[in-house]
Amino acid sequence: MNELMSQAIDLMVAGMGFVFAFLIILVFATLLMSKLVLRFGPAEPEPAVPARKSRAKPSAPSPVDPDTAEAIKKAIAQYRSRHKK
Amino acid sequence: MNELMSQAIDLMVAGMGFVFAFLIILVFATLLMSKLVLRFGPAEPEPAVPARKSRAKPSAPSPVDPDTAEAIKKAIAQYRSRHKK
Amino acid sequence: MNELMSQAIDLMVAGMGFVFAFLIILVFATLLMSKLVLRFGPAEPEPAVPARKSRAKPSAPSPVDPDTAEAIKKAIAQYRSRHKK
Amino acid sequence: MDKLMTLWTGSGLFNIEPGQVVMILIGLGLLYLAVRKKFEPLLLVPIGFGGILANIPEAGLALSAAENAIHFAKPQAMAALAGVLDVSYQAGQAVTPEIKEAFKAAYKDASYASISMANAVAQDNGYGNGMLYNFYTVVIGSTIGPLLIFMGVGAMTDFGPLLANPKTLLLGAAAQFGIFGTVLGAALLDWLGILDFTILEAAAIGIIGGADGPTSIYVSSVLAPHLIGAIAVSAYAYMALVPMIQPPIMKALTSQKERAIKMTQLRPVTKKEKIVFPIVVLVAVALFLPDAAPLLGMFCFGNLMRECGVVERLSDTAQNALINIVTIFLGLSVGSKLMADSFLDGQTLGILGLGIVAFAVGTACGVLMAKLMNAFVKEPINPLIGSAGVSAVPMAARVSNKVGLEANPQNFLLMHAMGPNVAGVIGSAVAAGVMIKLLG
Amino acid sequence: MDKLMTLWTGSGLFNIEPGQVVMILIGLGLLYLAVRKKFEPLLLVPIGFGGILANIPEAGLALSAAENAIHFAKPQAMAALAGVLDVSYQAGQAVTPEIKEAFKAAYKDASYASISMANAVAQDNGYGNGMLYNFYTVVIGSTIGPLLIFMGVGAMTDFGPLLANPKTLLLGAAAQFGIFGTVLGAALLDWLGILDFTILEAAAIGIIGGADGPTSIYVSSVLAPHLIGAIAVSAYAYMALVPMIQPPIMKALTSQKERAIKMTQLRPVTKKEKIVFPIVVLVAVALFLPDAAPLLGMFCFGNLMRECGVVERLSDTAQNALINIVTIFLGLSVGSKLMADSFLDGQTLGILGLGIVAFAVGTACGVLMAKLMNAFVKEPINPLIGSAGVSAVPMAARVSNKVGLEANPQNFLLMHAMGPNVAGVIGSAVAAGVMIKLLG
Amino acid sequence: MDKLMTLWTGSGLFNIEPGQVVMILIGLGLLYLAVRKKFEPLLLVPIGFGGILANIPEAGLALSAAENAIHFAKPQAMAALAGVLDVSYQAGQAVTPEIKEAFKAAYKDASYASISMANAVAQDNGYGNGMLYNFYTVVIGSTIGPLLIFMGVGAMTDFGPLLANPKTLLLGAAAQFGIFGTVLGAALLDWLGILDFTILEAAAIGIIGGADGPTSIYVSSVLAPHLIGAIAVSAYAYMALVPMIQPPIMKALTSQKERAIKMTQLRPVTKKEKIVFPIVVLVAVALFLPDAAPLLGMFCFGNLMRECGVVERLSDTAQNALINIVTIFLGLSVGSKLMADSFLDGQTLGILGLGIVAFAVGTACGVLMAKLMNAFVKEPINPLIGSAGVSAVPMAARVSNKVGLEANPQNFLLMHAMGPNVAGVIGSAVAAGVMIKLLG
Ligand code: NA
Ligand code: NA
Ligand code: NA
Repeated sequence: MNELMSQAIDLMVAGMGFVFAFLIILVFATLLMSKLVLRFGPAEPEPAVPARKSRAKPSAPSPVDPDTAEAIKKAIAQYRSRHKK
Repeated sequence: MNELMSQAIDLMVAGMGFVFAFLIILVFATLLMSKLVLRFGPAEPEPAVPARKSRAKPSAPSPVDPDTAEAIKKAIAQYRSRHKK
Repeated sequence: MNELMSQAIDLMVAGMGFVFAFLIILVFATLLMSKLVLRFGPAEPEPAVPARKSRAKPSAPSPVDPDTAEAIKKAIAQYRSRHKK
Repeated sequence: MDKLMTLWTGSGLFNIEPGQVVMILIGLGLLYLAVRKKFEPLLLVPIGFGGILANIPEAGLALSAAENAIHFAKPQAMAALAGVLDVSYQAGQAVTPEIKEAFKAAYKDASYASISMANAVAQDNGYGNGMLYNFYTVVIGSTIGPLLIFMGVGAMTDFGPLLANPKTLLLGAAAQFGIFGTVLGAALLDWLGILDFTILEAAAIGIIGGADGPTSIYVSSVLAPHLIGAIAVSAYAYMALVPMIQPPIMKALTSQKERAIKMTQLRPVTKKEKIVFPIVVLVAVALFLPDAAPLLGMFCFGNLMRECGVVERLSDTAQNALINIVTIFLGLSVGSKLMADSFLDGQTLGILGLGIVAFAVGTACGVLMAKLMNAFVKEPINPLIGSAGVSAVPMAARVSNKVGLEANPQNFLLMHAMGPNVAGVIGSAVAAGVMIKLLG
Repeated sequence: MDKLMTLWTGSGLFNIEPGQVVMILIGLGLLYLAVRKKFEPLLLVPIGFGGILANIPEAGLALSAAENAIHFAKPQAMAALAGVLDVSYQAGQAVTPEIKEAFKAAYKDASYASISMANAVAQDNGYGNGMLYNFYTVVIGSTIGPLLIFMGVGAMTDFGPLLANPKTLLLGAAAQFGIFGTVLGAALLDWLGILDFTILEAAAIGIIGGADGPTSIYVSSVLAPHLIGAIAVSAYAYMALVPMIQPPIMKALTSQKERAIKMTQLRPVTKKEKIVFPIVVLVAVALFLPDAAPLLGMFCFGNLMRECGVVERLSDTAQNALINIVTIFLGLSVGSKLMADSFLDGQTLGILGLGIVAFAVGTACGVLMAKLMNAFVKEPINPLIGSAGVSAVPMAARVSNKVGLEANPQNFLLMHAMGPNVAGVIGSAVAAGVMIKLLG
Repeated sequence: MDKLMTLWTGSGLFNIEPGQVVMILIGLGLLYLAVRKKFEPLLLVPIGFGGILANIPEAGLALSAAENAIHFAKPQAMAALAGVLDVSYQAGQAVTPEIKEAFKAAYKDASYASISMANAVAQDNGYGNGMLYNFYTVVIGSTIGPLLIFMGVGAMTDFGPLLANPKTLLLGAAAQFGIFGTVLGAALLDWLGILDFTILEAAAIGIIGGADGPTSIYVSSVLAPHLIGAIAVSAYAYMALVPMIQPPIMKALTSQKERAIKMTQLRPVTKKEKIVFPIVVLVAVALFLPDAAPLLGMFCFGNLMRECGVVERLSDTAQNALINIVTIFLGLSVGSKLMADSFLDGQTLGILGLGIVAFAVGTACGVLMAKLMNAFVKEPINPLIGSAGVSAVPMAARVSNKVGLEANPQNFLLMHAMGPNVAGVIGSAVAAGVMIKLLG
């Protein structure tokens, strides 16, 4: 086995060991944090807040959907023709 | 009185003197400017333009307020049910 | 004729020659490209997509034009007054 | 095994120093104030977070490449640096704490050319500039960050109320006593032997009394960069505390009757006046105080973009994308100066103490100036709007309004107080220019 | 008292020079044109404002640290600079105007390494780079600013009309005679002894005829940076004047019958053609004119982002936040070159005079080319769309449309004119590449 | 005539080398994949386009000023460079290919100070840094680009599902076997004599297994900058291929019954937990792995801005304008490393081959870890969510969901898979920190 191979094995052992150690610590830290927050925090629930999920910016705000818009246009036209503005 | 103290007093005298001098000049310059602008400018009033006041960007443009939107939806629904599109 | 003059004439001859040569090549390349794309591309037409034309950002999205908006407001008012929400 | 040892001896837990623990706690405290108490969160969130990052042991995020090399003190790198920084050190010699200190001191005093050479040498040896060090250099070291913020603030400022009543500019002048009074206070502490300050430090601390974030950062980056962390934190914290600091002072200095004075409605201001005003200010700066040109120039530029009506897209960008981007980097950069060795110091306590004095003096002088002006003008001024002259836009103006409403529920002072409020911004930028001219 | 004296002797009023007064008035004039007359306000507002800032006496906003040190001429700093710049000056020697000039000349001719060393020395002596100098270095000195604007313009450009009728590319070629004709004009002025120009200066002036802002700034920053202020102002001013400059020329060169020619409607262009077109242009540039690669590469990149449909968020940013940010800094940077000593000069008048010639020649050649093409093609071309080949997007195309409507109220030329209009952008970028290749 | 000759001998067609043709075709291929196949277009469009630009002959867009001077090899410039780079070359001596190679080699090995001096000398001789070289230096050389992307990703990440079920962090840990397994794979190829790698190169290649774009770019910019092009292309391409790579592995390692496991609905998570979580991560990083501080620090900062609710405008900017701007420049910068001489190489094929191994190993280990955990926990975990531990947010989570639905049409795994998915981001950043600590 050449040197690179042994370096790679060393790196794997140290690396995976550390990654697991770190994330296991993080599991416990997170559980502890949640427990503390839920115990001492004021009882504000607000779980139903729909978090923005996607990475992408909603490209067009479009507050009125096309169907609706079209229908509105027709309604307006009717309305105007009736009222002879 | 040590040197820093006398430097600080000097700085205060020069500084406040200058700040007042500058802002007094600015008062007169502004009054003059307003007079000139109001005399020579065309008589466009437009005072009622509501200036954007806050430092924060209006987070949602919302061209149609929620009440209206809801009412529209209902109106559209009625319209559609009548026209059987 | 001094040296600058002859340099300028040289530059004009080379420059305009090259500009025309380049753009003539581009004319033929574009015609060829269009022919290839239209022959081999799937027959998706989508010509009617209204391309954004101006260099300027449309300052206000305004999905509903002011006239329409006003008419809507009136319609809504009527609707509400009828339904006594 | 060897590698795990490297990881352990390189970990934060193994290397952390008490000062870093304290600073990380301070950073967490700033985040708490920003998030829970809404203390100027736009700046204090990045500052607090940057402060934590700067104090992560061994990460060296706020250090230059050369400083990182000195910290790790490998003999080869030290030997290479010794030549550049003119420290007597032979390759192979053991690196004692004294030698490290000698390197640090030499780096601190080195010329620009030597510093850039030392950093190049450190990079050849595998060290890099910390992320926050780079942010600081680009954003604050070049002074560009505070100036761009000021441009954005200009683009958000409506000078209408000031133009309707230009004499309120004088209230913005009077409140600047807070700045120079604080310089005097610092000198006093020095004279009494309590703390040591140079005149540059005293002036930089005084600018807290300007109650304007970017101005404070700009002035301290020019006059006393090592204090920038404490000064910025102090300025933003007290700006957030304006609703608590000002009312007692305002009430103590005014009678109920004065507080109840109703002011006549402001005249409408034309668009054209608003367009010309930033140019008038610019010309005045050009003629009388060129040293205020960067700050007030950018402020007026932003305001002109806002009002002129033909460059809306630039104005929008200055008020949104650009100012937000700069704010993120500016905050992190300021946070990078919250390192234990420069922050945990008597001076910082002095700065925090003097900062509140600055706000109090500025508030008081603004109110007193308004009372003084009432002796000369026909239409009476409600002295409560004087306190808005400290800046702290728009908080101070809201405080004036609130205290006014308490005295008289029909008394709406908000728009009247906006005049001195924005005048305070101009006033403290002028004071900044004076201090830079006389000391810079 | 002493300090007030310092303030007075350091004030603008005490130090102002006549040239600075004139330049500040010119800056105000540009702002007037931009705001009231809507002359390309997106660029002329920042340029005009930057011009005023650059001419504030003693502020040195457009000067480097070393230039500021030379301006203030303190003996200690001068002694330090003397070594770097190789000027014979002893510490303590009086600084006469001649010595100052010698320093300035030495700085102007210094190598990159010496300039950077001189600035480091000046910083050690307490001087800093002016804000506008930093902007210029980063945005224009690196050529990045105009390139990013070009990317944004690419992201805003619809090549549909050009793709529907590719032979209109030739109109965009012909209109570039405006560029090279102007070079000839500058050479003529030089030959007649009226003004002195080098070939680099003549070429940079010629690019005004390209009627494209970023291309003008890019070329002049490469070939003749000292003329960038006058060239950019001239280019943007005449672009704004296109509706006045072009119609008389267009009418003089065409008959009523020609102007009334109705063109057949353009064929629909598929999305796929629009996606492939920027790549075709890029490959053509790669094969034939690598020196146009920065300009046209960024332009095509912007256009590809626009058309490909899968990177909408990048395209949006390129068209909005990014181009706006760059426009602000680019405008201020160009303004920094409106300093009295380089702008108030016969050359500037020559540039303004030659600029209008450039537009006129370009317009005429575009129209004549269209008439020439009519001798060869079956479907007649309305020669009015030839004038749109100068670029000045979309103003020139609108002018074609307007003049066409005057001749025939049913004649809508706008979309037909958009083809040569965007072809003119490509054409002038190619011409820019040729000039940089042959002279740069 | 002379000038037309200059244009011809300077054209791409005259100078193009076979490698450049191949690389331009590869660039076009990347654009095709990005636009038609929607392979991570936000990065691959700029990378592909940058790759084409970098290979335009004679344009030198990806070269420094000194590299451009060496390419054009004019005797005067070479003589000036010879002194700086310590190459034996006399002014006037003919520039043979060997001498050019000697200059290139000397430049490659030069110290930072020499490189900066060589570039200054080249600029004095009229050469400039290529546009893409500048982008690379600022955006990647300084490591700022990937860090800002990571900040933006943090601001877009919802840790809710992870907080509801923190043990899924372990799935994110297991999947990092993909990283270290690939390092081993590279070592194996080296041992077998198929390809040569150093440990730095092997580690940089391994990070592809992290399935996270900015982390890959960051690590390879630190450990093996010459491989950054191949590594980034490989990482993004395989991320796009996740829906094809993962399902067969997932199905091979699980039974139908396991795939049909329904998981209980996640508990609601409070806003406060979401605010505190990034701070918990930051403190853990500070205590245990300072070398991950830049990456995870910026990630946590972005996430804190998102969740804290008081800096919405900063969070919006981090998620939109800022990340988009950085993405454009980052992509072009990565593309600048797709130059023929470094990319067309056996190593690149090795990187592409190892990359897919990395994804496969990571996927497998994630699934196996989930099965292992099922031996210890009460509430069973559907092993399909283990594969999401590789990162590739949100694609890998969607794959878990889709494969789950195939096994049981009522089985919605998306939210459950988001936990390991974001855990994978943290896991690979930790792995990156370890590798930089041990090798950097
Ligand atoms: Na103030
Ligand atoms: Na043109
Ligand atoms: Na990962």
